[in-house]
Amino acid sequence: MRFGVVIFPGSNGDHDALTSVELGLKEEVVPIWHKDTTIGECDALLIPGGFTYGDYLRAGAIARFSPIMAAVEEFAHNGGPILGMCNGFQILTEAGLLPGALLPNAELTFRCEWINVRVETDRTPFTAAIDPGTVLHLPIAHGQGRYVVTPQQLAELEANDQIVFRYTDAQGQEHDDYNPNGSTAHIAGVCNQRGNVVGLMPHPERAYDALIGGDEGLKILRSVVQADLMAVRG
Amino acid sequence: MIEESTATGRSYLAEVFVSLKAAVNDPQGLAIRDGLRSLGYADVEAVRAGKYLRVTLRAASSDDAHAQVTRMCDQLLTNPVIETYQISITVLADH
Amino acid sequence: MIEESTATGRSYLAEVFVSLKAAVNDPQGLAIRDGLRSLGYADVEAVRAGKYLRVTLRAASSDDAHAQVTRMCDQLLTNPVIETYQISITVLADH
Amino acid sequence: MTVTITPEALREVALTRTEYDQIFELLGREPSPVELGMFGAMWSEHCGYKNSRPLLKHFPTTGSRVLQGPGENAGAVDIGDGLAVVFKIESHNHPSAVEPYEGAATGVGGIVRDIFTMGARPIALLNSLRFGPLDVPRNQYLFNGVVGGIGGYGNCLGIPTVAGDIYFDAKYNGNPLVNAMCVGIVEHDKIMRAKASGVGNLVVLVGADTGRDGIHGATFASVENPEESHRGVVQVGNPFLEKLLLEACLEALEVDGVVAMQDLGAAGLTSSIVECASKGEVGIEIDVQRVSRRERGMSAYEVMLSESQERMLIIVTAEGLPELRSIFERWDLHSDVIGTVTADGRVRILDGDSIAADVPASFYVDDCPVYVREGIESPDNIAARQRDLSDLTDLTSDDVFPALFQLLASHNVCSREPVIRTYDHTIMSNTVTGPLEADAAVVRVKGTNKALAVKADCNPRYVFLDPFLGGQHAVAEAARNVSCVGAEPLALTNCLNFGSPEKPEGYFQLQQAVLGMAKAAEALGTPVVSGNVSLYNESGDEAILPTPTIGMVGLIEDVSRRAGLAPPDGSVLILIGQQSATLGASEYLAVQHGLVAGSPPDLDLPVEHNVQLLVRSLIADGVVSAAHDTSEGGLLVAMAEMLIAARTGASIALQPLRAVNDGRLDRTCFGEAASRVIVAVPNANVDVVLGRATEVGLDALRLGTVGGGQLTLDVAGSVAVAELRETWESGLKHGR
Ligand SMILES: Nc1ncnc2c1ncn2[C@@H]1O[C@H](COP(=O)(O)OP(=O)(O)O)[C@@H](O)[C@H]1O
Ligand SMILES: [Mg+2]
Repeated sequence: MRFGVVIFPGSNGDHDALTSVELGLKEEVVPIWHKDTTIGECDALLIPGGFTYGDYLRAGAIARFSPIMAAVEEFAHNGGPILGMCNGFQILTEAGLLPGALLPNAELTFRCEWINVRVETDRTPFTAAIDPGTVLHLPIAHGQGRYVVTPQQLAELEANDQIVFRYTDAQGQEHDDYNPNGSTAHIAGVCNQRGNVVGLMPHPERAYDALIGGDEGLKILRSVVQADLMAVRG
Repeated sequence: MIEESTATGRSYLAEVFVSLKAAVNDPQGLAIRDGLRSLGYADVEAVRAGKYLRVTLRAASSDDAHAQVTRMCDQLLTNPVIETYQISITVLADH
Repeated sequence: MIEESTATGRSYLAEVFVSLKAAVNDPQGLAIRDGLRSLGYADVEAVRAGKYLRVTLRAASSDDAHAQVTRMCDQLLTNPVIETYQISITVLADH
Repeated sequence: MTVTITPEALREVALTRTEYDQIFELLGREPSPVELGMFGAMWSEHCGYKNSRPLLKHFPTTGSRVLQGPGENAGAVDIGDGLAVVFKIESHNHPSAVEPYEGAATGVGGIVRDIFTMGARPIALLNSLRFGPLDVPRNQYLFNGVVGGIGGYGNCLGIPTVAGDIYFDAKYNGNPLVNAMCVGIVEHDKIMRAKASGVGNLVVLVGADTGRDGIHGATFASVENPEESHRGVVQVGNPFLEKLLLEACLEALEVDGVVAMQDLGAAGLTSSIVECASKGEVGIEIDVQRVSRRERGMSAYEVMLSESQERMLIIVTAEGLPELRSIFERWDLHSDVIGTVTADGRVRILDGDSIAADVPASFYVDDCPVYVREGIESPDNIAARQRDLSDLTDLTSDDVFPALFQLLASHNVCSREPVIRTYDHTIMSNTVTGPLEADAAVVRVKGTNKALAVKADCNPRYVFLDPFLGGQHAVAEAARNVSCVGAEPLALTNCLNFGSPEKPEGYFQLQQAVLGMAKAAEALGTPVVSGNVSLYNESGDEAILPTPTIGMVGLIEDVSRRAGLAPPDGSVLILIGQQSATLGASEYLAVQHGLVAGSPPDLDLPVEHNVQLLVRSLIADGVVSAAHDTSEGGLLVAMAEMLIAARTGASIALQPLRAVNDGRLDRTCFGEAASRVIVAVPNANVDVVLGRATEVGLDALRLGTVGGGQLTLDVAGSVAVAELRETWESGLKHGR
């Protein structure tokens, strides 16, 4: 399976996204420059973390207008799997491919640490091979991860099964103390209605090797490979 | 780099005031309010933090400037999901 | 949460417009300017990014409110090393 | 001679009348305003090292692994596999005293440029910070701003901030220290240097537009009381632009025609052009009109002295130019061809068709005056060091735990987690051992089995009370930290933060500390490959504590053979090395008795070397499972830190140690000593460890066994480690 990693000015998680697929998943992966207008032969897209355009104005606000985004939207509309991680998540919400918005953390400082998220649904290609309820140990590193939606949007997300990850403790229990940024309803990641576009604040692409603190991010990346194989089988 | 615009018309200053929607939590505003109170400003009731953008542009008229900046706000400068904005236009003496 | 202040007087809204001093580098403004230009707004000459604070407070008079908020700016709301500010006061209908 | 220069004009450029006369002599005429400004910058302490250059000669700077020593933008050391580690530490003290967030942020930006200017990919950041006590609001403000700026810039660049140190003392009131260190990796044959060559080659300026930022930054970094003396516009960093510059420059180094690269730091274009010309023994001619400006109406003087951030100078052949330009265009960065390399060795600055400056590069560099001064130790320091501590009342066993709690809460000892969590330390997926997990950070080198261990360190109280001995300690402790994770210390970088060298006691501290550092670096086989000097750190006429920050880099050949500081349950704690400790210069003395006095611990460098060798070999052979050296707070604090990290307890016998510490509990528990390390050993290996220590003539003492939730001492009873943890964690609070 072939992954594409979209690189914008100020992306800095592109290296981790590329190496997690290459060294962790051992699948094929290619960089895609934001000035390109096509994404070529890719089966899945990763929108990496970083500070595109310095996160100036709003995180992801300027990057969403890059030339490549038209092709990304088309890929999304054709049902292609897209995973936005951290800044990638922010770009996808700014682009309207995912609901809600990401604001500065409640405590107003950047936060980098290993946390736990609970997988809420297996309807997305990035969680298809993970049992709902599974707790994943992943790093976060962001200053603007407070996920915000209106109450009725939240109701819709719940109704449509669009909440993909929630912050929890190691046992999978939700408490406010384990919500690192003040996100609404402890939401760490969501998907679009169709389920093929997923965004999350944590960094699965930094968790692909026990040597660097954990490898549970691979479950998310591997999931899309298996989903793809199943799709191929029919 | 300083670029002289080729456009005709004159220079306007558009001031854009961006606020978070009332329904959206504003921890920064709360932190500032608490900071002020701890400095002894007991009469502070609330603080909301937003953005103040000064856009200098050339336009045919004040209305044209307003129309352009309105489009900029809807497209890029603000996020309708969480923000509202106001615009004020003033003419600049030409350099 | 809104606290009822014990102070007499009435409620005022102080709008504080914080800008970077003219000569100070404004990376955010530059990025926004370039973003607007790449969206086709060729007539944008410059963008400066600042803060917009809405402070609601009780005060004896509009002058009192202005004086208080001026002190707040010098003490906490702005960074005099790189920023300048303007204040505008309006009376709020009492709740 | 008849010279019309005014004292005001000289103060503006921080030159003395004598120095001005030297310039007049050299030129045989009065310097033009631009020339005078350039001399002022190049002859400042910051660029010219007027007071420190003769002292720096004492440092050992060569070694079998050293590929580049002092003299370039950063040092380079061989780590095998055709790779080199490139690193340097630099201060941004004065800017941070004026505007803490931007001062610290641009400090990070500057040191990162020094690394990729060498062609290396930056892979880790460190920082060493010093502040006055946090109960002073201004200090809390500086602390929050500096920490925010370091994170704000480094996080955006996507370089992990993995280690550092923070220390508080009233002597840093008004003079915080912000030292930033960057470590990068490069292939030997890709190391780039700042040596201009090839007459007719083009001088290209890339990156940010030039504004009126920080004019005279270099000169104001060389005068006292920065807050008053600071003129010019505060620099605001743009980490986003630096990220583009970093990627574009690393690509540009692949272009054939690129012969030299030099970042613009202190003194901006002036220093970069002069450095490139003088290193290459060529001339350079530029036209300031070709420099892209951020503001209208800037003079040649302002352009030459602007310290606008995120700019880089590249020397390239005419053939190489098109490819170079296309790379920068791809990254949306414009590149200005501002001049050419010439044969005449002169630095000629044109302003359109008029000549603003025309002086041989050597005048700025080789003719920079050097001051060898007379150092005299202040009588107060001698008195403080000689203070007899034996009259202090010892702790009773009931006092031991209360004292331990007090030390764990001390801002110089407590957890740095509230700060560390605001720094991205997992990006680049190389961080094997992050902050809080060990004495040094361990960062793997992708594509090899190796890892680097890095640490920045300095105990300024030791240096204050005995500069020569304290200088040795700074190097020894940094090396010990690196050895404690299992790495062989390879080389070091250093930042000399001192007060005014024009005061005899200030010069004494600088001189003695440098001699001490040199001695230890020699003995431990860790040459000095780069560094930076920041003098005149005084406010009022209070100088800071003398602070020669050491940045140590070590190598782990097999990353699977390393140690952290958390001991597994059931393991045995053994103290290797020095058993007798002293209260002199200790954190205990400061916290419990409010005393900064006594002599720092003795340091026998051969013994120190032995201890580190043994610990490393024990880790490499997989015999020990954890290691931790004992620094501020002594043995008991070190042990508490290990148990807190492992969320476990231990039962410990200290009576044997008490015997060798004149029966004193305070010395036994909280006295400080060099050349000792606590290791955690699986029961089966205890005899091996004791045996191998004896073989190399080192003491090794079995302290006790790890397990349970309590720390139990034969000399003081028990306490819950969870309580110790709570105190240790709640010491520092940081918020923006
Ligand atoms: N304390 C020191 N020890 C060793 N080398 C030093 C020291 N201070 C400065 N140097 C060396 O002097 C040169 C100039 O230093 P500096 O002015 O900081 O460089 P830059 O202009 O790149 O910041 C560098 O090669 C640096 O490594
Ligand atoms: Mg340099």
